[in-house]
Amino acid sequence: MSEQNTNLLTRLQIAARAAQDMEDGWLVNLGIGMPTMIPAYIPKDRDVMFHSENGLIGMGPQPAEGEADQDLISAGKELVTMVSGGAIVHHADSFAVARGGRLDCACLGAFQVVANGDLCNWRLPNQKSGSVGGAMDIAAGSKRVFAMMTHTDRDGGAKIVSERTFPLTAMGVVTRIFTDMAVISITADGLVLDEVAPGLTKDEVQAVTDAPLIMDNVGEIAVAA
Amino acid sequence: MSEQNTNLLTRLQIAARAAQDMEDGWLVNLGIGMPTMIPAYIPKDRDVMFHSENGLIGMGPQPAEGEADQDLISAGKELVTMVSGGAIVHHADSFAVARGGRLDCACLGAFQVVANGDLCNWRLPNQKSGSVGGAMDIAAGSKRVFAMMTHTDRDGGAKIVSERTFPLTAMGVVTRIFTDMAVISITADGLVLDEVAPGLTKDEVQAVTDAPLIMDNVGEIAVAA
Amino acid sequence: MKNKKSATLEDAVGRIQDGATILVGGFGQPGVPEVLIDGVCDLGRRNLTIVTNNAGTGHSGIARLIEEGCVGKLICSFPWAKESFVFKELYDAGKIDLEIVPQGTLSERIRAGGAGLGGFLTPTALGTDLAEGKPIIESDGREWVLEKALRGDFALIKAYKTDPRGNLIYHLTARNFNPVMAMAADFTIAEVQEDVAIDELDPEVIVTPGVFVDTYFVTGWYEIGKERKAS
Amino acid sequence: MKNKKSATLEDAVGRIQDGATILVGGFGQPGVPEVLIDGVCDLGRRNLTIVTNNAGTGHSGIARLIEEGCVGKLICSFPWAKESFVFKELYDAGKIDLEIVPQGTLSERIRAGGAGLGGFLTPTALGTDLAEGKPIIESDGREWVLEKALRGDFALIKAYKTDPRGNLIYHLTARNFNPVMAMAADFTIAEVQEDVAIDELDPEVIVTPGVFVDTYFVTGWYEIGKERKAS
Repeated sequence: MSEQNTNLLTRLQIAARAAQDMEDGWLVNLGIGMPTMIPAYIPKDRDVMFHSENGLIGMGPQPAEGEADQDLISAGKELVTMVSGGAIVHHADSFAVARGGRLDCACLGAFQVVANGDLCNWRLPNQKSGSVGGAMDIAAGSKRVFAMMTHTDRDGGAKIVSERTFPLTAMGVVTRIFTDMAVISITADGLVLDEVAPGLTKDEVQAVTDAPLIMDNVGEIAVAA
Repeated sequence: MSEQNTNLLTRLQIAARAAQDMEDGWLVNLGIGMPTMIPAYIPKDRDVMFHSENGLIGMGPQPAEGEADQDLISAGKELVTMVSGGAIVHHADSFAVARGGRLDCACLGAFQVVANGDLCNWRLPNQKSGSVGGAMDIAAGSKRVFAMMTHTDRDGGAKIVSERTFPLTAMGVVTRIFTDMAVISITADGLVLDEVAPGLTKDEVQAVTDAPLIMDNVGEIAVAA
Repeated sequence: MKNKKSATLEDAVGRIQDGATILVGGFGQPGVPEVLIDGVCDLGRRNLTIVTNNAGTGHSGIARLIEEGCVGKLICSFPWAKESFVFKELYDAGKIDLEIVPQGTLSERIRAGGAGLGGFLTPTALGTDLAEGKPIIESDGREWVLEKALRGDFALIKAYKTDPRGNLIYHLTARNFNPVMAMAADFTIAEVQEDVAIDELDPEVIVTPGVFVDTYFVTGWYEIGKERKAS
Repeated sequence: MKNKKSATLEDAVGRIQDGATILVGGFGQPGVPEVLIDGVCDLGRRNLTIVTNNAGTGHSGIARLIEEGCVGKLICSFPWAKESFVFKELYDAGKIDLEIVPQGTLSERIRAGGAGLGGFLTPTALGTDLAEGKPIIESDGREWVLEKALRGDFALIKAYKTDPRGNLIYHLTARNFNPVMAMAADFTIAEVQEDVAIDELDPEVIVTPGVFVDTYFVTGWYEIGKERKAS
């Protein structure tokens, strides 16, 4: 189904929706891929700082032509800039920020999210090894973890499941899921379907979600024109 | 005996003798009391840096009149100065220096030293509590621990013993003992009497030491005129 | 951009409640946030647990807080200094509890709390009274004491300069416990001598990133360890 | 005062022997001590254990060391980047061992080694493959993974400036692992862009005190990640 559905959000639209959840004053860590598209969509009246685990607090956008410094990169190894009031720390202190409760949110890509909040994003089941990087530390330490992904895999299979089948990154950490079909919160009561993409129905989302969704109060994802 | 013996070294003389053992390039931590008298006696051609556990690497002497800074103190809470090429670190990093193997020597006062190198210097047996400060960390972490003390207690009792009777500060850490009677090394073979104070005999030292001394090659402590 | 400055001392410390655990910076007198402590005294809170290296000097700072009966328990490394006579009097009267922690272990327990760790293995205190009751773990052929992380509901720290985001630098040995305590509390309150504009602090020399600081109060320079009246 | 400067690259790295464990700074390309690594390549040592975040980029730095067959084991967090094709080729051929450690755990294990600790309790990796075989400790009602400290026989680090005592400051995100690695080796070798006279570095802004640095070699500025021939 996901291959044909024209109502699916684009990656940029998913990032734009996630950006609306970034609250004023937050410190946020962004995983590679879709999460790195978030900063451009954060409402202008909100002051959100970005933490890059390689010791950069206050990461800014890519440098203008000719203004790059070879020693200033993101965790994704792209050349970046620094915002006013940023700071440089060493790696152990940077992960102290991440594990120590000062990261308000981590926005991370995911292969699979379990209804209990388990996050799987570091290794595929058929891989013998993976590049874990800082994923496990950041996922385990952040106050909130937002998972960002397509709702289904390439074969249309559910990536939001009741029983974990992928290698675990961190237990019970995901608080919200942003996909190309929906926004889903993980609560003590279970998965709550908060919003669906325009043109999709609740039942269409449930059909490709391998865990029951609470659908008492479902809105529509606001998509910019 | 210790009350009458006029051949006993003064506290300054003990410090002066210990100072001769401070090697060029060493980083040294000084406990309160007698150890703080060491720096004045270090041979001028040796570069010895002092570590103060409150985050000061490169502690210098007391400030000249009118040049004190209220924020620059030693671990003993005296106003001090800083030498060229010093650095300020926070407390956790300062103790990382101490425990992490970068302290070449700690010179500490002692109540009792056991033949196996056990150091007792933080609490008297009849006290319910003591002010441990950084003693346990520094004693446990330093490459060498030099104990500095009078050879006997006020009643003439031995402070160097075979069996520990005082509360322990750190196990098996003392490498050398400097007293008002002798210099004694703690080796795998046992206590080695290296030097005795001028006017004292090996046997006089052994008589007030409650552990056997190896006395094969005993010199005399050089005392400055 | 949010400015973390508290306009008044009460704004800075007012949310501290009875029974809170508070990390308080300082070693000897340098780095003790005396103004913030006076602010806590003025609140009249009770049964506080105070984590700090010393048991107070004379009648100011921590000594004042103890003297005014605000402190139920003190966790420190060096309680019995002669200048800590106020603490001794209340301790001898059974009015205050005491936990003695070796100084390096104390700073490391706080750092572990700040770094989101549960504890650590240390050689310090092995075989001593101060390891009694603590787990002994064997690793790499040696025995280690397992010490637990220590966090505060609040940290009261003292710094030299801040910018509006709470990025801090310190002054000489007044740095001491302050940077690790700033990391290890749910709400960190800094008193600073001076606040400067954004971009005035070089990001390379910031010791405490503002992400660890919830609010700050500007005191100006003052002579440390002077007795002050209740404000 | 002793000057810790090495006049030649060989003086700086020459004491490294076959089988040594070496901590190597850098995250991505910033902070990688490429010149020191080239010096180790030139020594032709074998069976080195390299502790570093990445598995090398292209053919320079760690990648060159791996390609020339010097490395028996790599301990890192991010082995499978596309730019680490040299490592992948040797790994697939069974010529190099790999230990994957979460990045925060890796930096903390090194810091613990530098701080003289035996290990620490972390929430990271609990319940995952990467905690397999590691002790799980319960403390304060939670489970934690006990991770061991990690030290090197040597550390190769990169800094921006040094003074004759080896006091170091760094540049932007080239800081990364370098300060913790400097603490955690028996012998720490720094490559620095520039050396300055004593007293030119403010003691308040020094990131790595010279007590952690055994020798340094001055390289000047260079473009990072360029392939260089064996010298």
